[in-house]
Amino acid sequence: MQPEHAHTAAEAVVAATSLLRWIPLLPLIGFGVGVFAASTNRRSLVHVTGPGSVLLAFVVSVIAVSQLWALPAGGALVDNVYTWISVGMLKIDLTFRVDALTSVMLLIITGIGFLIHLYALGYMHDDADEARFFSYLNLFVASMLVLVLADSLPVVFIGWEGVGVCSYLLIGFWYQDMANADAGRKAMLTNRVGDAAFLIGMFMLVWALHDLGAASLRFEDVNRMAPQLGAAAPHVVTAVCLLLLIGATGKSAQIPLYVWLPDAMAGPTPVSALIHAATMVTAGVYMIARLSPLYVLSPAALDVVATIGAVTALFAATMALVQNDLKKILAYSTISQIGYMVLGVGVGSFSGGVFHLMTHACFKALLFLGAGSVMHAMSGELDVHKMGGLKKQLPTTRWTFLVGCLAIAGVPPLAAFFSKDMILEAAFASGHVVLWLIGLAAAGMTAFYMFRAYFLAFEGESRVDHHAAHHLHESPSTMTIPLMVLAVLSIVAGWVGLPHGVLWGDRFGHYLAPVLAPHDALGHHEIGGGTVLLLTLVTTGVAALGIFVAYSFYLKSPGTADRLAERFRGVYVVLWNKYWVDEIYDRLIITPYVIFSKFFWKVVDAMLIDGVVNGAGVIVGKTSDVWRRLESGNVQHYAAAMMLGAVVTCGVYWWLS
Amino acid sequence: MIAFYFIAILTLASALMVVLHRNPIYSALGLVNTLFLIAVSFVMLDAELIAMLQVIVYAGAIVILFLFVIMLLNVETEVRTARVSRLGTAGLVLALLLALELGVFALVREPSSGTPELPAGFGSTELLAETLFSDGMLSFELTSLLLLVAVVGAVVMARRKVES
Amino acid sequence: MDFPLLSLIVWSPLGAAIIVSLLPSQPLSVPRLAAFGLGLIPFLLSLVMLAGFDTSVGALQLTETVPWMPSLGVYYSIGVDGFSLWLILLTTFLTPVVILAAWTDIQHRVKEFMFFMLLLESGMLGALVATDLFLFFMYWELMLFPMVFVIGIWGGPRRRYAAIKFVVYTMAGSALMMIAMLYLVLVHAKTGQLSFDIVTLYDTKLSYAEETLLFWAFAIAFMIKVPMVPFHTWLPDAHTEAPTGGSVDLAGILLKMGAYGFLRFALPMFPAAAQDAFPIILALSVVGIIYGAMVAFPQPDMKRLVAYSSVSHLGFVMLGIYAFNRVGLTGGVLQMVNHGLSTGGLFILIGFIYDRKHTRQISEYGGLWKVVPIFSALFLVVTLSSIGLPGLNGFVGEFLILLGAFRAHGWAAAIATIGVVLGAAYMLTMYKHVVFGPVTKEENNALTDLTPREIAAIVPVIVMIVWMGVYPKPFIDRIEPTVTVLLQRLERAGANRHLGDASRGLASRDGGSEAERLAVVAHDGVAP
Amino acid sequence: MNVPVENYLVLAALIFAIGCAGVLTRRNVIVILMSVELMLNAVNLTFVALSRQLVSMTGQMIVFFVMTVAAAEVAVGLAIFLAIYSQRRTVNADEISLLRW
Repeated sequence: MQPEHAHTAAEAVVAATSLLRWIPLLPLIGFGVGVFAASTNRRSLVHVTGPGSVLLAFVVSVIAVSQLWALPAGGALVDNVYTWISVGMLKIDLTFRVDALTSVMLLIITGIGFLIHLYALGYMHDDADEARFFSYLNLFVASMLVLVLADSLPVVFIGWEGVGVCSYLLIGFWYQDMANADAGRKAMLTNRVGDAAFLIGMFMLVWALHDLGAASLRFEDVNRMAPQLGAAAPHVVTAVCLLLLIGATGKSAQIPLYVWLPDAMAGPTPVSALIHAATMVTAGVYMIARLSPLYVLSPAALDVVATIGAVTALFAATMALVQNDLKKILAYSTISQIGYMVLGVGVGSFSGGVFHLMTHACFKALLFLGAGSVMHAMSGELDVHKMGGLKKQLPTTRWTFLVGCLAIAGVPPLAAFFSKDMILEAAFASGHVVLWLIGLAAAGMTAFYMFRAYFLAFEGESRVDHHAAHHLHESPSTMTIPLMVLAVLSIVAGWVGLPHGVLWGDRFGHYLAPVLAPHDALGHHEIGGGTVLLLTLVTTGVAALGIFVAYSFYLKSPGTADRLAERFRGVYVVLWNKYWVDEIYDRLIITPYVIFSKFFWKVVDAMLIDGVVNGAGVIVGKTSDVWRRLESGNVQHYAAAMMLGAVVTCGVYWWLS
Repeated sequence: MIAFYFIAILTLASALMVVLHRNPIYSALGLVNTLFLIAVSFVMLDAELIAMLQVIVYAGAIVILFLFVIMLLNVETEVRTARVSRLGTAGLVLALLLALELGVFALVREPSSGTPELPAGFGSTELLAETLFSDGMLSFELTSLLLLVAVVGAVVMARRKVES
Repeated sequence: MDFPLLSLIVWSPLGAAIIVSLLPSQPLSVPRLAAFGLGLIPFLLSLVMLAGFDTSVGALQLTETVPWMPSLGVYYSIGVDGFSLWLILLTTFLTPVVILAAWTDIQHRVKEFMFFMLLLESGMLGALVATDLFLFFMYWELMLFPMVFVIGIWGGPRRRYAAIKFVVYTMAGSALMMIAMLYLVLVHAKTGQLSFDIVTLYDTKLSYAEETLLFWAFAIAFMIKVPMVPFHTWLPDAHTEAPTGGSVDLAGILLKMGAYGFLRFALPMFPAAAQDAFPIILALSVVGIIYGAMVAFPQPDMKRLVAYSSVSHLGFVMLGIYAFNRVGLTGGVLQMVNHGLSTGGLFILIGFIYDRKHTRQISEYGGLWKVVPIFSALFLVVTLSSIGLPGLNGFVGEFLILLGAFRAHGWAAAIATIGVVLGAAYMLTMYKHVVFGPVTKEENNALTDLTPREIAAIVPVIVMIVWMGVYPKPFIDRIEPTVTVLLQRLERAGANRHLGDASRGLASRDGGSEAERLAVVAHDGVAP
Repeated sequence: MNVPVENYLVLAALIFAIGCAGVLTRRNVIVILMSVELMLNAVNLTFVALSRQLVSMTGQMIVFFVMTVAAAEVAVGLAIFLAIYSQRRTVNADEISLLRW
């Protein structure tokens, strides 16, 4: 297990090891056991292997990360497993690689993944299909690990599609409700649109590199060749970046492909926490960060990235304002928060984006699991208007949920305070003042809608209906322990990335620096400490304002919100209907598609082509109908015809000779 | 030469009798006559064995078979219908044309330079057998198979009658 | 080759067919067991062939030549190369699988069914190994008629229409091909040598007009078989009406004969005309991908849906071939095998469920996961393979095809990529309606899950699906040298030709060809 | 004995034509079959005549085969007529039209 050090000519130290393959392999084995358990009905087996395999993967990850830390900064662990595809010059190896960026993702996925698995033990305890659930979940973790461990784009794509399929299966996990199956299919298809763009981007990239004499999709090569490529074909870089961005908007639920995520809440809550909050949906951000040396070469593409991020952050936040379903609120919040991350990477603060990714994984998982705990207690009820006063019955859930809300709102010194700040600061510093303002507005809304949910659910008078109130109970410890761990993480996770000059400063950014494109690649003008302080105060103030407004609307004088909704009826209706985006997509894309499909089938295929084919047959048949009357059945007629033939033949022969 | 014309005219007359006579029995008798006369032609053409076979196989076996079936079916004299006579006209025209053509073929071409001298034993059993079992070996074997099939076929056809 | 291994592979199914036909037809297990057992022999033999296949050689291997009608220049000459190798294995692999899968599907005239399936196998194998045009044509027709009988005797309610449509379509193409074939041979005969040997015919001197006409005659015959839009409407009918075994063989192997024909005959024999035909063929491929996917979407019948998906997938294969570069061609050949496995698997599974319920209407099902979880899980894997999930076989082929095509014709590839999305749309929609949701039909609650026999039939297919997705390298390694040979031929023809617009030639269109050629040298150690 | 071969050929042609006429004009299938025999014999005569002219035994050999075939044909043909007669009570060609469309 000791990595053998191989000093390359470059400054980076790359150590070969065969340890890394076990990280995705362990959950994959868990998946295999899960399939076996599901098909032979051995449910107790997955209680061990489900969370156990992820725990082992976590342990191996920790070992790998500690080995990485033993290397000089900028080093990496590499595990070359085998050659996957090799045609001509193109060689795609299945190679795993751990560097600083991957190590962060690894720990998030296996660590938080394990906590969520643990939580699911309690949450899914009564479900008959537990074994199937855990096998899917393990497969998801394996795919996600492949995604972040991959050292080349095609291998990323394995994980990329793999997590998509697992997400599809898990959203539709309770398949007997057709709505869930529909939501799963919607997620998969929306993602596929992004994936198609991802593929085209990959093709464009590899051939562009091919022309430079290095056909490879390894990140190392891509990032090394990026400056050369940018010089040779800047428009190709922009096109590739934009195509990959479309891929990212699919996976990370950004405009215009975000529509699947709210529906994806149909899946079991641990799934929402793991896949649709902490890990999978951040894959797009990860990918952009991974290719940051490429992205910085195209300011135009980065501007698009930043704009999409900021607009999504605000857009989703507005929709979250009026939602009543707790999980839907969290879903829009997730879209909004990922919007922040995309904004972060878009304005060149790649480490900021990844930093927010990490903190978000902690507090959003916490919030989702808290919502799950509420749901568990409320017999599946998710409407915040039918809750209220739950703090008495669900003390642990309440406290941890409150921590999550404070963290996401950006209250100092909790996690998002630092990470969100870092992004907004970068947006401001890069000169995108409009985007900064948008982000600021979204931050205020975030604080508002999260506390709206908190106050409605946990504080105030109980509006729980009689039947459900009877069953109210705190969740079992397998569920509360993960909540508490995550709550602690939500508090402390931000401390690794303090603003520049405060205590130990931005250790996180420093750690990632060798992997990501340099911060000043875009020509940021440095902003002074005073400005930073001012920005921080503004952000915090806006967050506090949001919390206060929520407090006064929903706790102090309930009914204010309804009056406001009445007053601004138009706005409310638009928000309540989520800007009719689903309906617009339906009218614009799906309905025409179905109509054209049926047209091609019933008209072109059945009438036009088959009409020609069958028409040819009919013509032959009709003609034969005429000719067959020659067949009198009288043998002498045939003989006469033969004779005539003989006479004519002889005559012709005689004529000719 | 005179003998040939004599035989030829007789042959044609009996052939016409086959075709023209309404009573099938007379037709059959005409057929026997024709076949005999053709056998005579064979002899005149130095094909003794073939002539012999002609008499035995045709006159002896085939025509007897015809007569047998005619008797068995008790076929009455043929009644002509309008349809048949229309076809008959066409048939006669065709037959005449064919005869004309074939005759013209035979006559128009360069006249043959007399009859060649024949080697000793031409047309003999020995020579025919030699040809038959060298060049025609495969055909000969296949013919035997054909006869077998014909026998089986005939029996099957006849048996079906009994069943029905 | 001293030992006629290839002949043995081709003829052993015929022997098996004759043995099966001589056995008693009752009890039904006799022909079934005999056909299955004897059907394994060609598979084992073809494994031996695989072991003896020389990976480094792109030319024909294991060749055998025996005079057949030497006065006409017709020889019994056969051989195998990278194009046919995996298709041969696919054929011998699928036949026992199909026999096992059709165990209870066929209840009357079992012996005759098995006879035709084995005869069909022999015909398909013969067409794959034939290197003599005459021999190929004979096998080409030989594989048609067992299939017609399979559809016409054991098919669904509209089997006669489907069978006749299939025959007429195919024969229309065959007629064109035969005329072209004879013309080609007669042109070649001017050199004083009457030959049907394709390698000899490769070097026939043709005028450009002749070449173009002959190419299209061959191409149309193959396009019907592929099938490419608009020659595809026989396929949905044939697939839908055929019994399971027929559908699997049809989708798995017969369809590949079209694309294989392009690779073996149309492209190398008429390289210049074939390359100049690219706008039309490319357009039809892309149209086929999108059109097939769209028409598949609203289909109410599962088999019909899968049939249209074949139109779409085979469009990908043709797109890969017409990329005319190493990556695309390799992907195209690989995708043929992939499609055979995944679509074959789909038909097998649909056949299983049809066995139980006797309907293929999607609306008659729903919520099957609750009732038949093993079936549903296996169905899921095959569905995912069909939509090209990375890690399963479909992806590797699609990826290489699109990658290669993107180089040669960027827009075509970009549009074709939409087919990937649409493919997911119709497959997942079907899967959703069949497997998810509540059990809407009361009688579906009585469905039984797969029997061990059925699992034994489908699991080998799934194993191959996973294997080819996870470790496709051994497959690619054996295809690539032959692709190299074809590419060299095409490039030579493109460079030698002085007719037409030079900029449309392959060499200049594919900017990477020079580098590719160098790569060939480095890779194979042969001079271009 | 030096009759030119053309004479025989013309004779054969005439017999052949008569046979043809019989086949086409008669209703009774048995007579039709007899007419066919006439045509066969006409051909046989041609063969034998040319065999002598060309001094080749092949012609006679073929006549031998023709006779065999004729015998087989008559045997099977008459058996068929018997069968048909037992079913339809007729041996008239225009009343037997099983092949009619």
